Amino acid sequence: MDSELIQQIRNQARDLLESGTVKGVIGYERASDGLTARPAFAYEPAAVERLIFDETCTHNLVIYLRDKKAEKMAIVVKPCDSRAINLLLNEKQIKRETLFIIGVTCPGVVETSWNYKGQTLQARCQTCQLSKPLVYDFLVEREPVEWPKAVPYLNVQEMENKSIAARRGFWLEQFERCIRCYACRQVCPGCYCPECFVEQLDPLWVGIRIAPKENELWQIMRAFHLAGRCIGCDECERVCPVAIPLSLLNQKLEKKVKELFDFQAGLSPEEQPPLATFKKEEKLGFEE
Amino acid sequence: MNLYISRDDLMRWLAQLLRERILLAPVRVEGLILFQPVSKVEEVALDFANTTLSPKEWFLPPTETLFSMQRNDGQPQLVPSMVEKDVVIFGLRSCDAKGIALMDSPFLREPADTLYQERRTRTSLIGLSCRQAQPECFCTSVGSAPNDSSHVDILLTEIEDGYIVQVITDKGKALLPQALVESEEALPPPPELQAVPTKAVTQAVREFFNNPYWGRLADRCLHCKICAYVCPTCYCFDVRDYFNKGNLERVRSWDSCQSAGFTRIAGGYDPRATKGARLRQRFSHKLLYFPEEFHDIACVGCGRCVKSCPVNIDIREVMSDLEQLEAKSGS
Amino acid sequence: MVLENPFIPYLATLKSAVGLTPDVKLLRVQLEDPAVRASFDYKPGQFALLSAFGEGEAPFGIVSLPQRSDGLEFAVRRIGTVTRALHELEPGDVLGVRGPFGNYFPLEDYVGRNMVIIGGGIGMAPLRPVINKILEQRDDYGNLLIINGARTPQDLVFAPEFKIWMEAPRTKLQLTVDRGDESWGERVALVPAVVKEVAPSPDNAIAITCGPPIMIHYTLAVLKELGFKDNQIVTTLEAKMKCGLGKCARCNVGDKYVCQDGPVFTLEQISQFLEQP
Amino acid sequence: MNSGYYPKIIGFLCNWCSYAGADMAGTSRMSYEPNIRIIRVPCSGRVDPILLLKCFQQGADGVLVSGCHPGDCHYNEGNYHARRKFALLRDFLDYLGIGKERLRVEWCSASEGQRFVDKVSSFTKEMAELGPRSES
Repeated sequence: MDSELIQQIRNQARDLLESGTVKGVIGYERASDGLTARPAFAYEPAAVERLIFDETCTHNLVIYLRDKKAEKMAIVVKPCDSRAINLLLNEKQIKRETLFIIGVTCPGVVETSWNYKGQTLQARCQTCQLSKPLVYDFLVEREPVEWPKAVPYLNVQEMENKSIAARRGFWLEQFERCIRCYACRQVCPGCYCPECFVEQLDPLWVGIRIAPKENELWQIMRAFHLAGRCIGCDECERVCPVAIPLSLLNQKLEKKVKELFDFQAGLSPEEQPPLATFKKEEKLGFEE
Repeated sequence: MNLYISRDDLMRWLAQLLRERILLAPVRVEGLILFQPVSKVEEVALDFANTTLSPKEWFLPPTETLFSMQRNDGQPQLVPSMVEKDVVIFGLRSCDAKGIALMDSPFLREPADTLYQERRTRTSLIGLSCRQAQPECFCTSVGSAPNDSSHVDILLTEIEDGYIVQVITDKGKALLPQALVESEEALPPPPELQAVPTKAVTQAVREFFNNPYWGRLADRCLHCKICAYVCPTCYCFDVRDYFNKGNLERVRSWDSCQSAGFTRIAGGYDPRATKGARLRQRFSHKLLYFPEEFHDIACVGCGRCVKSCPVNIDIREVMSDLEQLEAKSGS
Repeated sequence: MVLENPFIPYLATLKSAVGLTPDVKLLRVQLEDPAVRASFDYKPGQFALLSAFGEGEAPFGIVSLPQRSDGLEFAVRRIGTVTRALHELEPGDVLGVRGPFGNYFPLEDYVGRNMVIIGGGIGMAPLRPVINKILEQRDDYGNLLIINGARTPQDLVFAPEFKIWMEAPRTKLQLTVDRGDESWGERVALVPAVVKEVAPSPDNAIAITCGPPIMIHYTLAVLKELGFKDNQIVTTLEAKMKCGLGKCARCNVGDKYVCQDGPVFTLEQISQFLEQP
Repeated sequence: MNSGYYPKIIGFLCNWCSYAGADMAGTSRMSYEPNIRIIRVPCSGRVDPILLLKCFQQGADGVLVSGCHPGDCHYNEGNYHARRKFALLRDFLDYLGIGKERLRVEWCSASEGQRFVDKVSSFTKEMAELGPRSES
């Protein structure tokens, strides 16, 4: 754990709370396993002493902003998480002026779950191109960490190269395991609809059955609603209790969006998302 | 005196059981351990801590048809679903067996939930004592033990090259293979577990029901349903009608008090609209309402929710926080 | 032994469907099995789960009285998917009934008391059998004051019965709406304000109220102001409900199940709930 | 058609062009395979992907979305949006093993009755050759 970095976060958080600049600070604290991190909310200056930052800080805290729209909050943001801030600014879900962003340069996050801290960096970190957050009010300075970058989308290509029957079999098997706990949705910064289509009763799109066909409809639409919006934090896959490789869906769409529209979500708070715009001259493979 | 079965004989016994009935046993799937129907004994995992999902899904399935509507000469008739086959669940941990016993309280009380009751009657439980405790385990703090035999029909305890077999019920006796030898071997001591304070939690939930604690705890809660769906004792459900190839079916599926709109009535009013109130409901049901109604708290210490909560809402921590609140207010 | 699956409703036939307001219909339902019909006994305040096959089930107070009505009556407001399906049924169509469920208004205990009945909108539904029961045994009770409010004059659910209620001995009916029209000659005011204005005496009285949550909230405050004690105020709770059997845990309000412990509670009981409904 | 297999095809047709095109085909007594069930929509841009997936879930073998030629949208840009959406969705369906062929997107104006007939016939033929979806 980098104690100087943590001290910078705590000092900044304390200043913000003491001066009344923000109502609370959203950061990380030690989890009950004494080993990994969990999201933390500090409302009093004394509470900032709980805040930490290390390579187990996997959570994308930006999701919590949707519950805290009424008051100004400070939030600890990794480079990848900052894309979620841009996404939500772009989609007018949060206001920049009610945010104080404590940006951290990131050493990469390791594979982690309760009481488990792995040695290897998460897949998303291995291909991450951001060295510091895209947007911040205060940047926690530290020595930049470099690591060899992996080629992105290798696992997507591997899936693409399988036969259509193999792909079908693979996905049916994955979707069959889904228990519809909706953790993938709840943890997603892009999923903020007040009423999700999957729970809508009128019209009834999916229904309550926890069964292969319904699960498939849910998972396909969940991924597709994030097409051109997914910022690649992979949190959906991390939280899935039945190990469905959800990123493999999201990344496929991300890859295609990049190919077709040269767009990656969350890089700018202004650029029009690809499915909200068009080019008259493009054909996209359809005959005219 | 206890009985003994060698590992090879155990496999032969399981093979025999699976010829006669559905055998559900821990199976490895994509890095998970799940109770699944096995077709060959080789699929059965013997070295596992506990299953990812609890065995409740075989008594209260994620989705089941309660009844369907058929037409006889145009006259509608409601036909209840039936349980087709006898089932043996092998490899049940004591905590999960207690979970089933706890589910019995609401489901078997009058009027009994007939599908649940039928499954319960037709299922035999072969338990497997834990020789090792996991960091998330705390069954001994909530009235069970790694080698608790109270809620299974047969309990196996692994020793060096085989298992000590304790036959608990007549139902268990009926399952036994013939070739079992008596054993002088003493039962190994159960593993030691961490203690979680639970003495005052029921009282504390009542006393601190309106404490800001719940709202603060809910700050980081995602309000997904993982904790409820992996829990051996959570049993909330939803009911809707479906058409299956033109036939009407009334279906029930798992649901959880954590989802938004769980209590929202037609017209939009929701008596439990805040996140804090929803999270409090989870713990008050387990730690206060259930024990008040059925004596025991509705937690068996399996630690699944502890392990799988993506934001580390840890019921052990909640219980000690409550005990601390209680201790502070008492002093 | 064949066990009776408690999720299977009795089959019933819709005998008639009469529009009471633009979005409320009075459904008269007859259970198909004569034996079940004979044994289906219920009291004012109890409810049943109606099945619109193809959509699902929802709870409704039974608005008829067992002795008086040929069949069971339900006042159903079209507000969700099940109620819409129930509204679409035509006489002769099949539906399902499970019940009766829950407790009831202990009218026997109120003998000799002055009765104040306060209902708003579709909240009048569970109060109708109470009023009719009191009128049926008029001598057993003291004065009867009915305060009935709705959004507009067209939304007053039991308008065809107002004449009977008004003309009954020692009975007063006070009507109010949120928005009147040209033909409306009665009050334009919110229910709690009318309660305050009419100011029924709490002496030897019981107040029974039902309506939208916000109306109940303010009505209770007014009743307390008027001197009604918590044990003189009775209400019936609406809750989302799936099984009616105390199993699905959806109608849990604190440690109470609305489907089993309720739906009828005194304010004294409710104020002791951990969680406020 | 081979061995009596009739693929189930759902067609979402834009009210302003393809639906009229289909109508024209009908009134001009042009004949085409009867496998298609037509759903009239106000614009190809209105066709939410969930409608298509719902069709597949309920056992459709193929889904056709037919709208106005790019540039001719009654609402100016509905079909431009549809084009982006379905380009992505088709590729995704392929990835999921459902197959991109099973979602056909065509542009067809009100006067192009023959074009509509040709497209439906070729799509039906293609679906028949592909055979039923294994799980439906």
